[in-house]
Amino acid sequence: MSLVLNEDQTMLQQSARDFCREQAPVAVLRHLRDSKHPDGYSAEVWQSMVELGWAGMAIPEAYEGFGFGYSGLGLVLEETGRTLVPTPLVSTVLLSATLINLAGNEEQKLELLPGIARGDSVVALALEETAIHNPLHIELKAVKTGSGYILNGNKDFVLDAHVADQFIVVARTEGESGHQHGISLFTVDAASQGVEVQRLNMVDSRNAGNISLVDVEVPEEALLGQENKGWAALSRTLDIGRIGLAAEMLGGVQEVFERTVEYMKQRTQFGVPIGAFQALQHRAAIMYSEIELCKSLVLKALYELDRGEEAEDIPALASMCKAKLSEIYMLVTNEGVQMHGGIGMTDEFDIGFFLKRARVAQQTLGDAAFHRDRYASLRGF
Amino acid sequence: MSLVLNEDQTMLQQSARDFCREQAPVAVLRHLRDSKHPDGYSAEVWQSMVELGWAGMAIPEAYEGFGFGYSGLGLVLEETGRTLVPTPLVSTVLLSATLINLAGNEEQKLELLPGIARGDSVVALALEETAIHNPLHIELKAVKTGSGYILNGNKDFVLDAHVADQFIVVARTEGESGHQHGISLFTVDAASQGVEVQRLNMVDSRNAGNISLVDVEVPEEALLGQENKGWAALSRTLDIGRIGLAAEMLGGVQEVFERTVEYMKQRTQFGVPIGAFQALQHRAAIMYSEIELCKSLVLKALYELDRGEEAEDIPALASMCKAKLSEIYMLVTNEGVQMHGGIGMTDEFDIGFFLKRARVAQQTLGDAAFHRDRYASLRGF
Amino acid sequence: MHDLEAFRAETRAWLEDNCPASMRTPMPEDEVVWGGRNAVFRNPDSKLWLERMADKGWTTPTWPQEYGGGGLDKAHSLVLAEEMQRIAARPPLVSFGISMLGPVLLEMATHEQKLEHIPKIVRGEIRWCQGYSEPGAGSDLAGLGTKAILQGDDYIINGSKIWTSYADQADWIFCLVRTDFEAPKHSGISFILFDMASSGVSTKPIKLISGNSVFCETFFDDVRVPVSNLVGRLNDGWTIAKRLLQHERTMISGFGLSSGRNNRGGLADSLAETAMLYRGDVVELSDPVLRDQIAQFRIDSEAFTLTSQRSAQEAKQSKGPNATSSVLKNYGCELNKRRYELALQAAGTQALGWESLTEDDSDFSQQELAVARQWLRSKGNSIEGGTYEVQLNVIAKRVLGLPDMTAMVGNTAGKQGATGQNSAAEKTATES
Amino acid sequence: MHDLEAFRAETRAWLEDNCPASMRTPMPEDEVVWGGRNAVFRNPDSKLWLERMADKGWTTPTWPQEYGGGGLDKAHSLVLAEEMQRIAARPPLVSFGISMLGPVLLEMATHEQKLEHIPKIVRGEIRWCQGYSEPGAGSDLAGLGTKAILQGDDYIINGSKIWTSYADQADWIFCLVRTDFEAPKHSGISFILFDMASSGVSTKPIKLISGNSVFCETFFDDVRVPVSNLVGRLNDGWTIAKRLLQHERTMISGFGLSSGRNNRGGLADSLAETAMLYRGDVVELSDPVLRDQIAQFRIDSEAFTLTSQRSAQEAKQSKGPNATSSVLKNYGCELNKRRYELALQAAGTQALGWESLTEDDSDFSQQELAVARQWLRSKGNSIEGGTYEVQLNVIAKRVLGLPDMTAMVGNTAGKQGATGQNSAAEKTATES
Repeated sequence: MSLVLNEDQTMLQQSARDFCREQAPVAVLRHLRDSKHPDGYSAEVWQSMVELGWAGMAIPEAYEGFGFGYSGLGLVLEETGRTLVPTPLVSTVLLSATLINLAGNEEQKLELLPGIARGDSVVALALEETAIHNPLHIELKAVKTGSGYILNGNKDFVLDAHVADQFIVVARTEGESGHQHGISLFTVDAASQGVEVQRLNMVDSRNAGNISLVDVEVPEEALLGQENKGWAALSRTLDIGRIGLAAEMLGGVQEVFERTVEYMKQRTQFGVPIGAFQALQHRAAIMYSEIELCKSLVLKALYELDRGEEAEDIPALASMCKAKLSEIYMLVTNEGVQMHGGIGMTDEFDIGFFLKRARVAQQTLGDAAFHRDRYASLRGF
Repeated sequence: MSLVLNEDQTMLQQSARDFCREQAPVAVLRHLRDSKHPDGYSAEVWQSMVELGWAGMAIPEAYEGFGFGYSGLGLVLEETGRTLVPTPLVSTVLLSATLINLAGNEEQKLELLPGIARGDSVVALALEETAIHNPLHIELKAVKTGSGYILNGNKDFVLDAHVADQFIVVARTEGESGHQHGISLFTVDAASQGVEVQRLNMVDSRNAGNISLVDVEVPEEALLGQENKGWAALSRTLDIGRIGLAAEMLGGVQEVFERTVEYMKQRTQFGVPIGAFQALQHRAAIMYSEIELCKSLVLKALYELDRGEEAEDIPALASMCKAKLSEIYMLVTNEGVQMHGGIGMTDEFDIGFFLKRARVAQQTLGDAAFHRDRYASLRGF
Repeated sequence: MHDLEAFRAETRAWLEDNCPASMRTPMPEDEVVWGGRNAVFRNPDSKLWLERMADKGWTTPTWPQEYGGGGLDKAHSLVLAEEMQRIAARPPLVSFGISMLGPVLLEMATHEQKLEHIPKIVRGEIRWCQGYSEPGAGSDLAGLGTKAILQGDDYIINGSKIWTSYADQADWIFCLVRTDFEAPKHSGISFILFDMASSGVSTKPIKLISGNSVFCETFFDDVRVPVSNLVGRLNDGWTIAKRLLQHERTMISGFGLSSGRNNRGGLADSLAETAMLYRGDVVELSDPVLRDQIAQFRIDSEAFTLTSQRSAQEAKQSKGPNATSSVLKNYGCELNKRRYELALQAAGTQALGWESLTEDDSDFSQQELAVARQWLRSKGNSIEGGTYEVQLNVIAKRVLGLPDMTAMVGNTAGKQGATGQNSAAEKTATES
Repeated sequence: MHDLEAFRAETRAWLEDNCPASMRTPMPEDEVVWGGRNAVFRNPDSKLWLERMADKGWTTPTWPQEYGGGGLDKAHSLVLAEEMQRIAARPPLVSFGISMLGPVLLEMATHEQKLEHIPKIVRGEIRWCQGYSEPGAGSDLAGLGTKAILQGDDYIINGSKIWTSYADQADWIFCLVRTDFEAPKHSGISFILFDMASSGVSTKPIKLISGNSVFCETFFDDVRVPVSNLVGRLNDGWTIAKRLLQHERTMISGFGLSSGRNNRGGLADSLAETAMLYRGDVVELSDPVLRDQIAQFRIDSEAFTLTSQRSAQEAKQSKGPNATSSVLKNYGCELNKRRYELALQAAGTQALGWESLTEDDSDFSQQELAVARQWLRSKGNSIEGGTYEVQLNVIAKRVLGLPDMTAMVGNTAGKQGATGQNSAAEKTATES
């Protein structure tokens, strides 16, 4: 098992870091927010990322992807986490492409994946139905008709909802909310009759929306995978999403920490840099140690994802990553604001963007408590 | 509502402090431990306390007590917590006398309470049946016969078991473990046929023991209060016990903290007193703040106990006290050892006694988690 | 005792007659009355209520009648507070004049100064702001550089302040300025009052992460202020500043005070209820870990409230705020921060909205949005009014008597003209 | 690669033949083999196993064959470790000679010194102890006062040491002594080896709160030691001392390493199972808050194990322990402390026994008693081998490059003869 980056990975990391610093700094998010940009992300920045191959990162070559694997996608996500640039990377590449690849049949993959790899389409996963992550709580109903299905229900907090061309809707075809059996996956064109999207203005200025589906008709071919048996692919996709999100969070954690340490060296109070105060030094050292643990978890999880069939223990690793990163992103952003003092409270300064992103990322796909609970069950207690 | 001591209370506190410092310092506990004293407490020290009126502190004057109330008893417990002197104060005065007073009929009170006030008898409450506090988990059976009851079952971790003359045994006369109804209280002579006591050597060197009762016959008059309806008095007694124990813990917390701050001023490293290091200063300041909160809780709870019928919210106050003090006694003893460094790890030094006492006190009558859970239920969530 | 009971009866009757019905309802944030020349009364009853209370001096019940206050002693003012609480009466006036400047003027100003300023504070006619922090100085308050140079009977003031709360809405400012440039830094500061309408004063709001702009940068460009506006002795302003900071801390620690109660506006009214609501729970909060954390928070809140009460009782014997104000300030702020972190967990993504994009707030209710904003706002609690770190230093040094590192390893005091009080090791790490 | 596979097959076969069956079972604490002149082999198979492994040099697989070591490279030694793990073979020998002194001698001693000492370490013939800390010095190691004064070809040593682990059972000591009394404190220290049987050496065990006495006070009264026993250059002992401390930290950080696994003796094998056992739970731990805390502990433990592996992989490129050793030392110790606090919660009053008073241990089992003792013992983890606070200082200064307060506000170095390395502000607060 390797927990250090190989040469290719180091190069990818460096180029992603350079790109984000130069083309996609925090100022991009700030501008999108302040201009109340209708798309909520920059098509130009996204196009450049697509040209770098990021949209096809984890898509197999057979579907026009580049087969860099999740380790590659993770590195890219980590760098985007350092500058908070909003893109369809999480919704479309990390979640939807993964789910299509895992659950779809050959035709569906050929139809959907190349478009994602080329950056032509934004696909959003419509999962949550409550404000608290609960992937088994699925009440949106899909009823079989002669020619397909009719979908009725609501979805909350769907990433990139208002800019998506397609949705993958998690629906219930049988059984009760809370059960794995009876969950089915459908691709739904965003332009379908009966689909309504309400954009949400979230605290982190990233795209999300609520969707309502009223008597939405989809053909039989819209079923992704087998009826009632969508849970396995969905569950694996969510774990991959959690690991990818943890990679993004790791980028944010490191960025905030590095900025804070730098500030501690520059900022003078009472004639000395504040970084000379032992109480702050100890708090910084404690954060540093925690971040080292975070890095190891994310590296290990990404490594395991790319081992495919042989992968060990993905669900537990995903929960460990998301639990630990949620906890430490909260710690580091809180300390980051406090140690920056008054200036950290101003909107002009970037640190607030990370504070806000940390909490939304924490809630996305399950917070620390959710994942510790899941981890305990997975470990048999 | 008064949260400051009145003149009488201040005087009592001072005299109790003087007595404990001079007659009952930590050295008394150390000697009892090292000499493997058969009683586990010093009869001489106890006799002096009895002469000071401590045994009758909260016993009504009608039963030869002194009616100082629980505020008085709490002050005394706080001081004994500062020197860790082992006495039957908790088992006999705080718990058993209270329960007899609450549950007993006139004859029982007249028979039992004066002996306690005079320091003639040690009475132990036999409650727990598992290693985790669970007062509703009562399986010890009491079956009615023509002339009384027959008791069968085991009790764990009974304070002062092996030196007790009498036990108050919490038994089940009806219903299942977990239910309030069906709990009955019996006084059982320690010398009764079928009673066996196994002394326990606990980490804090205080008295506790396991008891087994095999076909123990008691007369009808042994029933304390009504059959099946022992819970109300027991429950209130446990709350009083928790508050009293919290007062004892508050004494220990303050003693450890004061000794640690003193050590920080004396102990020199690298040419400066360690108390000059900011990281330690902040940790000390945080402890100080927490201790201020602990004091307020204990003062308030004791004050309310003495308001009798009008008392507000005793169960919640008891749980707040026990939860908070358990948490802070753990914090302060851990920091106390760490800040004392190597010397704190030696048996020769007193700090280890407090560390050990803190954990036993935490487990006694419910730890922090138990009481936060109970508090949440009491507050309706 | 008899007197108190009579007073209670009178007060109850008077309140019954004079407190408008709408003043007995929970107060929305935008109906808080701050007073001043441009006072806004979103609810006309607020104006009536202020006037009636000010007439009796009950906006400041314990201040001397001579200057327009209520002239009540502690016991009587407590009765008034209890009677107001009984009918849930709103405070008629909220201001830095009442909570910060007034007590200090009463203690340290001349009779003429009191006569000029106190009545206007009592009646809410003048709104005050505080000119303390400066860009680059942060927690090192005494390092201030705003200059006041004597020219005839006036001082000419030049410099700038930062984190001036509501400077853009204030009428007057109480301000720390440097009047001696040679003395050690604490010994060259004076405390002065002046009109924000003076020529040369300008303000610029600072936008915060919460989206609000309660703070300003404030600039002084040759502002002319009469010498008579100086409070206390020349170059002795630091003494007044410290006294005033104690009052500020006492006020900020109040953030944590209501934690145990349910009288705050917004969704965070009860964390437990919120958490249950968003999970559809009826009897018990279904997330046992969050339930434990909320229980711990509420226990600490209740203990904090009791400690505030105890501190007040202990302070009765002495005068003014005591050493525990640092403890209470810090604990109150940390509690408030914990409260809002828990609120975010309680309501999940619904507590993470920034603005509603729908007409009926069907995406995010106003209460939900307020939680996110207040969560962000709460992060400033442990920075303003003396950082968390400064308070811990104060507790360690003044309350616990722990030694000062700087005194041990050499002292920069000489270099900076500092007294022992602001030696480097004693001080903070972050700026106000 | 081929070679490795062949080596694996050979090794597997050899182990199969030579590792006694009882050496493949979990090792009770009293069967650990420490070696030395008075070595105790509670299980006779232990002796056999030690001899067989020592013959191959496999008690120290990577040490040079020249001095009795196994002469294996990293890859081969990993194969050996894996094969031993496969059959759960016990370590044949545990000693400070292997974990601390040996690596330093190999790096810094003369050929003659290596020839004299290394083979006896490899074979477990000599048991070593460490003479570092002194009464009153604590974390300020370099403040040591034990004197070595040259007299002909010998040093005459006088002074005392404290916290000397197993000094009463050791044959030789590696010891820091002061050899220059004028130089700055770090520059006058030498590193010397001598026989504990020398005239003038005495020891006195220190009883700990856990009831154990692994540490001693050690006294030197005119102890005569040949000059040739000096390791490295005269007065350059501090360099060796620091190197050795790094090895010690790496070893102590191992405390936390097994946290995620179930291979520790005693009731704390699995916290979760323990907690379920004492509650009678079958499917899920019924205390959800304790369950959450155990989950958090185990996640941190797994992350810690991965970090140790990552650190080892990163260290491959460089040589010897790297900067993360401070991180790992601290985190490992804190994890171990957390583990035992959780164990106490898991088992309630049954984990709070001191001794059994019954013949059949019906009051407290030996495992339960071990938990209480190990809980107490764990409190020392963050004190010994460089306190928690010292490690945090090291991380802040060396890894994060944060500035040194002492350099900012004046320096005591002159007074104490300290170099920049041990300036007051950098250092700790508690003693070792």
